[in-house]
Amino acid sequence: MRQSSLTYQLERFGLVVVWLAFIALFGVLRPDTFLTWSNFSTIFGSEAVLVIVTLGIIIPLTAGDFDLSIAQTLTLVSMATALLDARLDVPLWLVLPIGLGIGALVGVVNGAITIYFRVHSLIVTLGVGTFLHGITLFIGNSQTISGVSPALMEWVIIQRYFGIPVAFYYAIGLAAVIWYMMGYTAFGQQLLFTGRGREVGRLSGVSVGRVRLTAFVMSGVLGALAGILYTGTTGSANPSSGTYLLLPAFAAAFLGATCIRPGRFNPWGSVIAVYFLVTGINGLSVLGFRTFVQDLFYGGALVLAVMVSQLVSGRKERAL
Amino acid sequence: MRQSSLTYQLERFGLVVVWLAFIALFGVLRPDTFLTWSNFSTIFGSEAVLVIVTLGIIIPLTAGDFDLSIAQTLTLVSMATALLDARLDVPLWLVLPIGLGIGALVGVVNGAITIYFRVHSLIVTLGVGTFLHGITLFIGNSQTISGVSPALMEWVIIQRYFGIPVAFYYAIGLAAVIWYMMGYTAFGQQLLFTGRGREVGRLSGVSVGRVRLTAFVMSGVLGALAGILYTGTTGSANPSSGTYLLLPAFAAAFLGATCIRPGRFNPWGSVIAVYFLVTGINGLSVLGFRTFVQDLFYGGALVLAVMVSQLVSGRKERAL
Amino acid sequence: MPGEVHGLLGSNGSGKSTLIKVLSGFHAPDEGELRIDGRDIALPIPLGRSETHGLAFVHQNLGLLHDATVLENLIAGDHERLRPWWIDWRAEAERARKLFAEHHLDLAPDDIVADLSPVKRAQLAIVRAADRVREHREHGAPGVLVLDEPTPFLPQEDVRDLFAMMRRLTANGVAIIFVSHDIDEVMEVTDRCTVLRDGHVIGTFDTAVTERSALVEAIVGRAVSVDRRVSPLPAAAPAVEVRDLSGEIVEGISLSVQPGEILGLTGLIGSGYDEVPALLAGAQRATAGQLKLGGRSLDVPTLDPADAMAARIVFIPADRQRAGIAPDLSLTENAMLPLIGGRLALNKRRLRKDTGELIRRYSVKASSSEQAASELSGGNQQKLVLGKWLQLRPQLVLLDEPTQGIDVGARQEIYDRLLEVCADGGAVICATSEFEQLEIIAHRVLIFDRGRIQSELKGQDVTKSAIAQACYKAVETHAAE
Amino acid sequence: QDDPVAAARANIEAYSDIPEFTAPGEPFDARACMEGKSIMTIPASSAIPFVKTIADHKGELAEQLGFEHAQWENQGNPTQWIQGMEHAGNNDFDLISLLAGADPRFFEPQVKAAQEKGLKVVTSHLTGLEIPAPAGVDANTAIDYKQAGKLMADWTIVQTEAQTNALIIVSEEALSTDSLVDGLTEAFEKCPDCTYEIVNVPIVDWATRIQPTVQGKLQANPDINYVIPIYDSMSTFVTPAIAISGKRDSVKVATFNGTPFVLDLIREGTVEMDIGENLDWIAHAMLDAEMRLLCDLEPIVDSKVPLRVFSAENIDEVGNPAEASEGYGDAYVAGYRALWMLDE
Ligand SMILES: Nc1ncnc2c1ncn2[C@@H]1O[C@H](COP(=O)(O)OP(=O)(O)OP(=O)(O)O)[C@@H](O)[C@H]1O
Ligand SMILES: Nc1ncnc2c1ncn2[C@@H]1O[C@H](COP(=O)(O)OP(=O)(O)OP(=O)(O)O)[C@@H](O)[C@H]1O
Ligand SMILES: [Mg+2]
Ligand SMILES: [Mg+2]
Repeated sequence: MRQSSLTYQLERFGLVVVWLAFIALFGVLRPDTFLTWSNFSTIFGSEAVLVIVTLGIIIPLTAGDFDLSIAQTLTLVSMATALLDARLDVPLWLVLPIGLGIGALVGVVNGAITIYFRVHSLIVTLGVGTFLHGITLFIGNSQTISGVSPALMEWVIIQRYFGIPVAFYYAIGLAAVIWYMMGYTAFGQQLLFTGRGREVGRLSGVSVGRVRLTAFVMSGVLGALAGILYTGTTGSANPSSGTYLLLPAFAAAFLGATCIRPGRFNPWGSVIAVYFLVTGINGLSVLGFRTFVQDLFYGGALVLAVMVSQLVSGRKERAL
Repeated sequence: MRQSSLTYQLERFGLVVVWLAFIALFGVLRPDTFLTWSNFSTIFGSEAVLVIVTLGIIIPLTAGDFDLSIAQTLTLVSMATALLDARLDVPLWLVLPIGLGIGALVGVVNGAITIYFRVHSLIVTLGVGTFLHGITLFIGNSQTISGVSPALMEWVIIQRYFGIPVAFYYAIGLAAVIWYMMGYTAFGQQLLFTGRGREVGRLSGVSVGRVRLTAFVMSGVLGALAGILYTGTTGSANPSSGTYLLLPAFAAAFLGATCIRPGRFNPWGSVIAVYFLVTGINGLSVLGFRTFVQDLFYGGALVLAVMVSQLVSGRKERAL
Repeated sequence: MPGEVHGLLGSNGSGKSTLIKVLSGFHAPDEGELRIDGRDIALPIPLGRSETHGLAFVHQNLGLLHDATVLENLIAGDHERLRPWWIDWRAEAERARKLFAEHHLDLAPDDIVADLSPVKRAQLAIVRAADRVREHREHGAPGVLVLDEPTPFLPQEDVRDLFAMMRRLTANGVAIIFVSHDIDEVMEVTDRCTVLRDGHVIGTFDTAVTERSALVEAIVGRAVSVDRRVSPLPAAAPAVEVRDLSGEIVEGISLSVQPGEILGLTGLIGSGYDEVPALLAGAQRATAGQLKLGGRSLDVPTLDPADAMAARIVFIPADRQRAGIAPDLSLTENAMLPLIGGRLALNKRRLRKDTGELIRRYSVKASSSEQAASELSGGNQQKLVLGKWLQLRPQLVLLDEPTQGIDVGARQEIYDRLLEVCADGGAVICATSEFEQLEIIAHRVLIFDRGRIQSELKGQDVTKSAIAQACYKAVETHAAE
Repeated sequence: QDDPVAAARANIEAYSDIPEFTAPGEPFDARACMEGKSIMTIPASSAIPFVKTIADHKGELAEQLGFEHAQWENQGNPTQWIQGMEHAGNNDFDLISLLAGADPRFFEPQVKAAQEKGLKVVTSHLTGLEIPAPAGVDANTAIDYKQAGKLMADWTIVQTEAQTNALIIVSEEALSTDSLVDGLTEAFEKCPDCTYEIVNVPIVDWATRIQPTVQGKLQANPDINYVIPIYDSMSTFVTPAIAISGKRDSVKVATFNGTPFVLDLIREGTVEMDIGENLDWIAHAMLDAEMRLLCDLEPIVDSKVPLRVFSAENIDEVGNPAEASEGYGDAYVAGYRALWMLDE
């Protein structure tokens, strides 16, 4: 029985083990500052945006599509939110749906072009992303916009439970929703077949095009949500915010696919991957290592983690 | 006969036609400045590095692998070249092979991990790239290094033929070599079979692993070469130079795959795609548009070009 | 032995393809030795080196790259002749045209393989291997041609051509290994044959002095009857009526099936019989046609697979690897996809349990319902696909080559299932090129020619020879025109 | 008096020599009053040598003065700044110094949170003198960016005999840009025959957009004789654009920041002039202002960090390869020691 075998469990939770090992290591080196609840609440709270971006990209990835535009969706929505709220004084209850609507629209555009014209999603979302960047620069006049209303910040990072900003719980809640969606709904299965057995899915009545479109819309909406949270976290919007998140999000998505549900993009794996990588960076910062060490760690940990995971699973050939 | 049909020719040269249309448009608007030989020599001379990076990524792409580390290979080699040349006074004839050797080594590492551990190349090269960035920051002490010997610059951008810096001819020469390699050698065929039907490739006696490894080494060496040219172009090396070339290079590679040899990554297509996008940026700049318009153009042109190409080909389902 | 055609037989998963892949260097064997032309060859053979020993292959899945051109495929792996640093495409194209002309094939070097019909693809793969063997012989190697089930894609006439070609080659001293599930073919063309079961050699037989039934018994491990298994049905109102169906090849055909009936569709490859199930299932767009089923009337051109499923029509496609199963996904996921519809809360345990039952009921050899489908052998994958669809209790079952690459034992199980559907009052339409299969299970057979129904055989008239005659009569009529 | 060239030349000459030390405020006993206090410096990016060097030097000074100083290593990612802010808040620091570009507008809520915990948050080397402290920080120690802008303009006016035709490249999202642009435009207003064009390239787009933009502009306007990238790190992308356009003889580069590699480019002749600041001096000045704030002394706005114009004439004074803190004399070291009463 494969499911209960030790190797399989080791494979599933290998990354968690390595994560705990890192925490132990940093903890031994700096017990006073690293191993504090406040430090962990900082780590958990500040990377909620990255978690949501990662959750956003795994949905189209599961359906076999790349969404490189999500970072620019985030930036655009962040900018739009800040402008509407701080400059035009639009009430928040209106700003939020507008923001999410922008995200959904981007998803529709990505999906429509990719599916109708049958173009590789990589190039479509790359192009759309660059276009959105142009729009962001245009509407924000290339400036950083601050002065966002405190209510938004209140509901993103000021409000805390167990010392952790509420944004973290949003991210975890979303992960739970997506986990449920992927594992326990027919749509999740359709997503999977769209990515891994498109023809089989189609013949079984799955409307492949609609599923892919929906996946793009979901990633667009999640990108928009991340943008709103970004604005709430920083109290501002700047035209480059999302740029930093794209590669880390892909790294976390692929790393996350080596654990919990090995061989598949999965939300809990993504969450763990994000926090694994972030814990390392944070620990190195706390220990005062120079920044290049952060890069060495990040790159090295990423590669080593997947290598070890593959070794554990017996170097199995995987679709990803 | 498909090869000679009008649609097929239109599909092959569609991007060239659009490019010429753009030139005509800009030319009509600013005949005095845009339609000058000096402007074109500027356009041709300026993007040699991007062309070479694009040529570098299409080789592993043809074999079915992503090389995201090429940008960081470029940066590392650029930094190493500048340091060896400007700080350690190593003679150029020694610096160049060292630089290319670094590139080859990176390729071997990427290939070995991807193939032996059967990890998706995306995550391997992402990790390796980040690691290389750490090394670059370390060896360069996070500084920009200038003071590169004039001989290098002489042989990259100062020397001109027909008014175009010699770097352009290097890029074109490389495109020709890769075109020959892909189209007229057994290795080129093996590359194709490896990428499009790994199983089929193995059945027809292709040593898939070796081909993929070789492809990674080639992209590493091309990345290194781009790094050396980058140093020669700017007369300096900075720790973030390559980062920004990655997405444009992927855009050009995928856009290039819609022309000349539609449906396949191909060197002349890549060259045309790079210069098509650059011409637009240059034209907008000559016309005095603000920079965000460049982003709008870049993203818009990319998406429109592939859409049109697909329309011409009757929206054929393509592997890419 | 030089000049011998050696058959390799065995049930699904018995190790025929695996043996062949060892020969080609694709797999490394655990142990064993290989002798070609009296010389010991070190195993494993490095990839791409099997040619130097004079081997050439037609693999079970043909080993063609669909994205590439005919010419690119033709020269793929031709390491001996091609210069690695200069491929002269013009000369190669010329050579290819000559080769195709020699074998009377209608192939152009520039065609994309994906645009070819399955027959042409098989022809390409075979001609490629034959060419390679000839080359080896020119270099003094003995030449061994290995054909792993080359015939399922080929129409009867091309099978003849193939056999003729095989004889030409053996006359020149080429040894041939021929894998097939079709015992008649084996009886016809081989000199000796070896039967594998579970990776072991059961025995080697001299074909000329061996009874057909003995072979079957060796393959399956028990005696299997190939008798006709259906009895005539009393006339009844049709359960399914198709009117004026047109697709890419078929043109305005009408047919009907009564409850409990198995209707066979056949013809020569390219005659369009295999298009009908895909059109009726909405898997492929029809240009015209009406379908009447259980009192409802459906417009076929607007039908998509979901509508077909809603009307309790199921379709089992021929292309198992691409359209039948998703190899990466688990058995549960594969089997339960049609059942879950648009549900928002899946009961995983229940789905697993149902899959377990399905596996048992259809005797799929699997270790767990959470296994990846790719880990099953082809025959077991097919049983899983059948189970997946039949659990919907369909009114109409559409089959396209349901037993392609399936061994004799497993075939019988599949027939059993189809007969169960009939017993429940369902209707079955089965498109196949295997006449024997029709003889066993079809109540009625429609023979297609050039997109139209050319003749019909019923009841006791449904025999292998009658079907073959009907098929070739059509060809002769055209030839006479 | 109406001769723009003479006025400009006078201004340039005033900033061409080794600068003198001007005390920013009254002397105080730094060692005593900083006893037990701690400062966290969050640099804009530890990967930018300019900022990293200042932060390192601050650390060294703090060690001499005997109090705790930490820097939050980061790569310029706002999320990391936020983590640094929270880390400081959680670990009993007394003051957070946002150094040279860690823009507090990117994380106002965290600033507020830290202040509520009793920390002081200051921005150092972020804005020009005339810009108020952003995002509610406690203090803002500024640099005379406006003067730097004027100096760049004046340099070109002198070199071209008041016939400047300049392409100015800015990044509007940086807070210091406004002051620099003000300085530039003010200076050019005094020169009737000078023309200029300002092009905005956001920082994220430097590597991809500066080169083609400059090339396009040089084609569109062949009379351009100066390119002024207001931050000298832009010159990496400006100089190849000029070379490729074949205008290395007619188009010169004047810029600001004194980054060592650009000073090296002056020696090579690729860049004509760079206005520099002494990083070690900045470190002293910023720390001085921060200590004063913690010791409840009069806050400092003008750090009195001097600018110096570097050109081929005085480039030998910065070392080869250039060092960030060379070429400014060392009067300030003694000056600050006296100011902090370290020599008693
Ligand atoms: N990677 C694997 N690990 C373990 N068992 C495997 C693996 N792949 C296949 N098998 C098992 O080997 C058996 C035969 O598989 P294979 O696909 O070779 O069969 P086959 O001879 O082609 O049969 P068929 O005619 O049904 O296609 C199956 O029972 C399958 O479960
Ligand atoms: N990679 C593998 N690892 C382990 N077992 C395998 C592997 N590949 C195939 N097998 C097993 O080897 C057995 C022989 O398979 P093979 O494909 O040779 O059968 P076959 O006789 O060709 O059947 P068919 O008639 O269906 O083609 C199968 O049972 C299969 O499960
Ligand atoms: Mg087989
Ligand atoms: Mg098989």
